[in-house]
Amino acid sequence: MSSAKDRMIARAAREIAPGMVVNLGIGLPTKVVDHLPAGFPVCLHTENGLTGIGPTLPPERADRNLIDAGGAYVSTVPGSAFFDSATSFAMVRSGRLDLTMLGAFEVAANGDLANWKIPGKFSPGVGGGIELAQKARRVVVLSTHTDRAGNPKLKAECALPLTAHRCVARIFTDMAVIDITPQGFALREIAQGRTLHEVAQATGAPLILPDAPPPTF
Amino acid sequence: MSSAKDRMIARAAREIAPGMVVNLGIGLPTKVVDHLPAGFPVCLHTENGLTGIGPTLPPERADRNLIDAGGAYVSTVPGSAFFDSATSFAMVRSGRLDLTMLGAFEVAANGDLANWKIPGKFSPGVGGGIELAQKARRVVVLSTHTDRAGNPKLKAECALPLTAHRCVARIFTDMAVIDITPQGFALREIAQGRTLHEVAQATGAPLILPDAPPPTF
Amino acid sequence: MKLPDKTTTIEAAIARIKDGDSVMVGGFGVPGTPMTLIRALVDHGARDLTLIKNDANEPDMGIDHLLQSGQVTRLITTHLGLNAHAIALMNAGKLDVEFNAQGILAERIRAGGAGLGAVLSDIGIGTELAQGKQVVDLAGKPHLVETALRADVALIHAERADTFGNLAYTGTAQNFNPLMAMAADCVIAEVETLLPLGALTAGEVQTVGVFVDHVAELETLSEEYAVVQR
Amino acid sequence: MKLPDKTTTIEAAIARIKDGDSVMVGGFGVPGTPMTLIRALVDHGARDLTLIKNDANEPDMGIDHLLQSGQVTRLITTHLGLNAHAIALMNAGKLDVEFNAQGILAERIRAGGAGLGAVLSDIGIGTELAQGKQVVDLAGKPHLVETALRADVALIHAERADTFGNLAYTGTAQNFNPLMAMAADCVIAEVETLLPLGALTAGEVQTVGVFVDHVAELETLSEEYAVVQR
Repeated sequence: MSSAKDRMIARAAREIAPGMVVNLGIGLPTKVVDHLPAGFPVCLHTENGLTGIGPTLPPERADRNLIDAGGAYVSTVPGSAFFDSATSFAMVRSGRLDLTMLGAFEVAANGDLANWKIPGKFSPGVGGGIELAQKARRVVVLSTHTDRAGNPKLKAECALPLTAHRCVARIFTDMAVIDITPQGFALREIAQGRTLHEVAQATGAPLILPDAPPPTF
Repeated sequence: MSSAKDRMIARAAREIAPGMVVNLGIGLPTKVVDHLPAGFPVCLHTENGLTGIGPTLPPERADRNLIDAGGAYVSTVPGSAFFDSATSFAMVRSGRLDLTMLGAFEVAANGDLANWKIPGKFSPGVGGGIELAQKARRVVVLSTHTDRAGNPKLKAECALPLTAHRCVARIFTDMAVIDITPQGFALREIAQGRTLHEVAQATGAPLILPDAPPPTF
Repeated sequence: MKLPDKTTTIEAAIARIKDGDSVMVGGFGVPGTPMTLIRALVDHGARDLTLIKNDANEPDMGIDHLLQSGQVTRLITTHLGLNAHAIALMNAGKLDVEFNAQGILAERIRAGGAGLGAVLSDIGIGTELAQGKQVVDLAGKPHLVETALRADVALIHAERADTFGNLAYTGTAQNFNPLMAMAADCVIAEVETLLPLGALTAGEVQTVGVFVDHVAELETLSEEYAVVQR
Repeated sequence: MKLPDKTTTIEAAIARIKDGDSVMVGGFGVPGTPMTLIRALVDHGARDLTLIKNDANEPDMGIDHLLQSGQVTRLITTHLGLNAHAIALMNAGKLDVEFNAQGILAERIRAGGAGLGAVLSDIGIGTELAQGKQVVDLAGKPHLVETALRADVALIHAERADTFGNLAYTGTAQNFNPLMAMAADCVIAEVETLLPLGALTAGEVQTVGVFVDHVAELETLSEEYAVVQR
């Protein structure tokens, strides 16, 4: 059986609807692309200046001038376009991005996102994160449910500096699919082998549970 | 002998120094280009999206997609570039235009320019005129010295709505070359066959005359 | 993965326009003016339109057809000098005209397309064009707030396109087209040549297909696109 | 008429930089980073520089050489994540770092290049990045004043150029280059291939030569331009 993390990524891939323009953040989100069916109609955007991202290439086949925002050597597809950084974020801020998938340090029950700074420990700068989080039409998070120490990443409020307010719509973790609702976190699906009690215990804020047993992934 | 107007235009052409980027306004200024020596190093800009303007073409040789801002069918030169209207005025506003030559209804002794509107009679809109007048590094005017009724176009103050304040550096007319100085209009050169008295009479504000006989053109 | 197909017909695209819509129209003179989309909008008949266009073309050309048919209530523009008919409508109080400095109109549209609220500029300070505008001090110098412009629909003309809506222009036909193609909720491009995906290289693209909603290939180029005989 | 010639050498161009200058540097990662101009600036030795660059490259690459040589006092950037050395300098108080949201840095530079005073944006409202910024209300909604950025010098990398300084880029090597090439008093471009006038067609030009002051052809491409082996 595949790992819960792999199944989380495969499940997140089903979030992408035909015709969408999508930006996949550095880290786990970029792996989502491997789970899209061949020929699926979608446009992948990377903020350093490419729409129509093709497969990642090994160094010996890479083009030195063709990377994604995470520095991976990528390729083009028929219909790809190159552009500058102002044009790239014009797309983002003007609402042409249907979906972005981001990583997270913390997500609050109201949809606040913190994913760029841990004061005193990690402050490399926000890059394009604020604009993606604030302006993509739909923002979903891909993340382990807890940090390495086992502390919840889903919290009543974010303690870390925010990336953007009330931006997250849905969270895919290795334990569950959880929506941000006006009432707070609401469990929609659960990972195979997990119990509702386990997920609620690992969540740092009240978790609304479904009446019927939820679908698994 | 050529007309005073022709000689005014030929004289204005000598205002263009090697290496300059120049925008020639609609009307008289566009004729300046015919007086530049072959191979003269200059870049002509037209605000509708072309640098490196080549000769004007007759309809039978024209490219339907290649006009200047006045609607004349122009051509390219080796090294020409096409661009959009935002880029075009970015050049103007950021100071990349060394010189613009504009027409005028009125020029004031402090350099104020009015060239776009005669309330109740003529108000087609300002087009690119404000930005050219306000932001080119040097603004010169090409104009008949008086209007059709014989009234001075050089005045103590402009009566018409302004295009830009204190923008004009020099005026080429069919009677004289006149600079705007902190003290007001100052005659620098005079048209062949004209007297200083005639020019002063046709000027609607005090005209500072040179001590020695001025050069003619 | 494959980039989505956005091809349609001129008529199907124009059918989306509603009474009261704001419509950006590319072009500076003839080059870049979407003559066929404009004609289709006349046939479509949507009324009470606000047009945003650099100029009003010339009599019996381009958007003059929409002015003559009475479909336009308001025109945001820079210069009407070549269209005496437009000036007459304005002077008669039948057309509400807002004049902008040309480069400022370009920046306002681009700001709309870039998801900005406004740009601050010192252009036109102390002239009629500054009247009624909010002023902000930057380092002690007054600047005008030039608010972002967006429209319900943008009508674009491009020379070449692919089926995803990537566009390429030619000559001085870019002008306002690449800017307006960023700044409307529904961007419709008429194109002289429609190419399969990949035929327009990634480096040739001047308007990225992400901004474009519908692409329609022109069957013929009417006389309105030709060199004007004056 | 003939377009002026702006060709020079890397060393002659870099010699114009003075102590205390602000210097924009193109590039996002390796693509578009003017590695040779940066090396020449290290050799030149100008100090107390303010650099404006998207990222700090990686250790021992690109602008990291200028950080290591102690020539940089201030860095205006978006992300240092791939350069632990830059982060260490910042944490030790030896490098003053100003972080911008990436697209806002792009717009601030573009605004400088477009002769605007600022752009108004709602990006980062309610976050650390809004601190200290002037706020302007637009139709009742708060916007941050993001002031235009210009520099004394811009260092640009392009794939192709002509002798007038018209530039064309490739792949994801555009990034900040076309924006910075508008926004400095002295714009210096290193180019992989220098072409005679006319070899770059008017439609291929991505940065118009009007913005560019000096063009220098690279004799060789050092290893720093190559695919990074990780």
